[in-house]
Amino acid sequence: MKLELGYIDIKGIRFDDYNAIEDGVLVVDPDELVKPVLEDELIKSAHFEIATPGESIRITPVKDVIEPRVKVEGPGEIFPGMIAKVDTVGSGRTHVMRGMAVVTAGPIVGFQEGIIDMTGPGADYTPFSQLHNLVLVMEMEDSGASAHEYEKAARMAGLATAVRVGELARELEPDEIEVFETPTIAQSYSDELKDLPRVAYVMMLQSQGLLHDTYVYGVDVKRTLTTMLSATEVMDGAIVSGNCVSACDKNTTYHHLNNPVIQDLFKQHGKTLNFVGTIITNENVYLADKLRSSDWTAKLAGFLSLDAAIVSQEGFGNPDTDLILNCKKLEAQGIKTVIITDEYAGQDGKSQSLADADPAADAVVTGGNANQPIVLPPMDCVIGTLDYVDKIAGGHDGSLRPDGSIEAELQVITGATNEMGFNRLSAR
Amino acid sequence: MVKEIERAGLPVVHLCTVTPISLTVGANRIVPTIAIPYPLGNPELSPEDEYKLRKGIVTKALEALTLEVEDQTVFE
Amino acid sequence: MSKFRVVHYINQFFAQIGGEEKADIPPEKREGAVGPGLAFNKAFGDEAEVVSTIVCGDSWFNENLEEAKNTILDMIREEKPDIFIAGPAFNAGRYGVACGSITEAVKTELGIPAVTGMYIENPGADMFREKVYIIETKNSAADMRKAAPKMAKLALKLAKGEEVGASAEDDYIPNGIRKNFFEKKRGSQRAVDMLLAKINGKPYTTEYPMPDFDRVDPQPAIKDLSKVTIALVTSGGIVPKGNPDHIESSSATKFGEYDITGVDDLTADGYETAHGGYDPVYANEDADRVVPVDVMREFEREGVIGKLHNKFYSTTGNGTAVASSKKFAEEIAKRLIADEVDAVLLTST
Amino acid sequence: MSKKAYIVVTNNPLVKEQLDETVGVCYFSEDSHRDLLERVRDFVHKGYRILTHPLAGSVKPWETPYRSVMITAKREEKTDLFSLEMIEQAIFALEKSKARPVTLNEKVLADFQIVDFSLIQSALPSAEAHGQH
Repeated sequence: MKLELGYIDIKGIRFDDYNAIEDGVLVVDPDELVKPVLEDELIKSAHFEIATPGESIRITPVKDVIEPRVKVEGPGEIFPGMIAKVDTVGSGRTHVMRGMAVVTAGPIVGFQEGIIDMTGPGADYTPFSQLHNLVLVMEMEDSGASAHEYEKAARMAGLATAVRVGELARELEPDEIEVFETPTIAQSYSDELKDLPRVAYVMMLQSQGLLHDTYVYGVDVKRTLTTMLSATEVMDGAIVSGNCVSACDKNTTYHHLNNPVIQDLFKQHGKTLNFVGTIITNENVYLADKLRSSDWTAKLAGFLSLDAAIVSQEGFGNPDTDLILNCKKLEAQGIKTVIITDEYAGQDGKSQSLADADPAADAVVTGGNANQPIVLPPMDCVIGTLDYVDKIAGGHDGSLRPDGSIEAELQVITGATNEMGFNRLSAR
Repeated sequence: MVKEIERAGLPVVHLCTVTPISLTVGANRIVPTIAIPYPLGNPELSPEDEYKLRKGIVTKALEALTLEVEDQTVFE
Repeated sequence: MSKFRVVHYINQFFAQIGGEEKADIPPEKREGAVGPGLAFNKAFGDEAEVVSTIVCGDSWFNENLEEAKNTILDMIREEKPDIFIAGPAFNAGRYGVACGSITEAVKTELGIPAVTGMYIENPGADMFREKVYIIETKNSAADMRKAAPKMAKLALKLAKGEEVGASAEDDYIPNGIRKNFFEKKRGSQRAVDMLLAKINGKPYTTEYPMPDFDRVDPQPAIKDLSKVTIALVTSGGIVPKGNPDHIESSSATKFGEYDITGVDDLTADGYETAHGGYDPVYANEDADRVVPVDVMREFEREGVIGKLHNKFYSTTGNGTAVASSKKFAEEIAKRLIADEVDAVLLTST
Repeated sequence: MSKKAYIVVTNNPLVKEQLDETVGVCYFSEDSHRDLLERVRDFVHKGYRILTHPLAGSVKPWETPYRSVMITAKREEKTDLFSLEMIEQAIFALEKSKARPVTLNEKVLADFQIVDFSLIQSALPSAEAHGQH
């Protein structure tokens, strides 16, 4: 499959009474944009705010981060099976509003988490401090609906908003165009590619239940077997996050759209390696599912006649088991494997970092120790609410000090220890 | 623990229920036992039978001490 | 600002006194920098200066460990240094152990910032990496030019009270404490680089080494059981009733040594388990289910074994979390050997 | 109690309320998160196998008081090593972080119950499909 990404650089966002992109500045009419969000009867109130890099702003609790994109050529639309109808995406041309994101904020449950600081020490740890953020703040109706329904309402509101914003880029001339082409099996044996080592990317997706779900073409991943897709499908929103827990190492929808492993494998494709495929597998609660899914990972890797693979993880704790199982079974077939994870080594860095281990995992990239303590100074402006800071992962009673500063662990920060290798943070 | 004592120069027999763990911790002479909460007993047996069971396992462990091993060995 | 005062420790070889034939010289102190000290003075620039150098033969140090440490500590104390550096020892084993020992002693007993350096495979590296900062060097003295600035940089950081970075940043041998830092490339790029190295059989370093699974060679068999003393050791937490030593219920920080002279049977009245890692009912009913004193006494009476050692040792360690027990296992082994025990039955729950 | 091949060990009242009629539930209302894991470990020692990961979910174990673990209904002769390692690692993981919210209001507790219930619920279709375990 061949996909062209046309990047429209966004250098700022401002509110007005019309919608447009003018000289790289996104202009939106917040009242108009919020209307469809409010049509969902579960959403009591919603409004937009703007957060610019360097401003003294704290966004919390963050649910998802989404990059606006629009399909201008080729089958399907962005977020198939979720916002658009089901249709195979990943070919043709897609416009990307680079440098900005739609961020959804607001509580779904009482222990909601996720902080994005736009300046200060916390900003160094989240990639989203570098983006112009259009923040959709939502409050849920106290209607007795289930947490599942609230999560879905918030998820869909964010995705729909991103799609509406993305539409504004349809007719624009991109600042830069990048082309990605994935080979078929036959093409992967072409003269240019056949002598290069065959490499695949194994992407593990969180799939355990409420606030821990991922959707592929609208399908809840926990009910699927390990499967394959084209890396370009991911760029068109085939994978969507329904994940609200573990701010530091959940993969937001933004991470999926801009999957760094896929980007970096493409850079080497045809040069030092032959990027032959992307395998997606789940992280279920039920142990037999874990065994089966990792068996299938190894089996598909075998079908692809791989020489090597990179495995990325999502989340904390039991996915360590999936990660080690995947790695062990790939290595057992002689497939050279590198895994990407993060660590929970305690505040003092002395605890064992992972919940599982195996000598086969001899090539590990780490996104850092999520337990590292951090003090986030007060910000002039809070988008969302600080009500949940004492209750979020890595916070504790008294985390929120009277002056508005927060004493917590790195795990509170959205995307801080990402396990796709999105960041430069590491640990030794 | 087994490893450090053996490293210091004493032969060690590790009596343990979950032998794969014993293998990972590096024991060289391993004798499997009954259950984690009662490795050398079985509360469901009469005191006499339980003692006999224990004696059997300890005998096996002592025998293991008298046998040369080159590698990690489980004396089933 | 005045310069930091540095004391430097080196062996007879680097002091150019001689090689192995001079390894037995006792410690002596010389004014100013000697040998590699010059490289350090250069690396310290105008921030610090080697004010004196202590030279000691490697054999003398290792054969007179306590005396050597005390004598050298006294020499260092007199100089009132702000910084202590030892070596680097590169791949010299006894020199590495000496550097590690004296660096640790200076750090803990004098409270002075102290740094040493050595090759990763130097036995001193494994012994002291978790206790002191050891700059990683190559395996030969040719690396001095690169090693000295690294050691000087870290020593200055410590002297100024600045925060030490992760091992990869400040070039010390990983000390078991995970520390965050920002790499030059993002994680996915590092993963691709590592994968290419792995595919092509080139060296690469994992960012998180798995807990290590090393092995010990088996000890030879016992020829004649009837002539030997056998000790019982357990990680099942069996203790005299009331747990007099307060052994913790899991990941114990200590072990118990219990005299069983004249004890034929571990009864419910006298013994119990401190172990929190399993259902304690059965061990409390009859501790012989964990530590088989009753059976061993019978074998002793019958002459099957020479003797049951009159002490048993107990601690609590959960099956998989064994790392912490290493230290006291070494101590138990030391005592058993001192008591002329010949073999051990170790029971785990 | 049902005749299913699995049972759920829990300290979560919502799990008891929701599953008790269809699934065997061993409910321990007084257990802390750690107590519950230790209880599961005792089951493992006695020969029951764990069917769901005891660290289910990314809600950190040091935050939520609730935990539900599915185990086999039938006891086997031998201790299952896979289960044992998993439960010990889970207990170990509990101690990693000092971050520990102590004031949990009713709303937060209810939400923690819902998430824990949802996690165990996600295992039910697999457990049902599996049959005899």
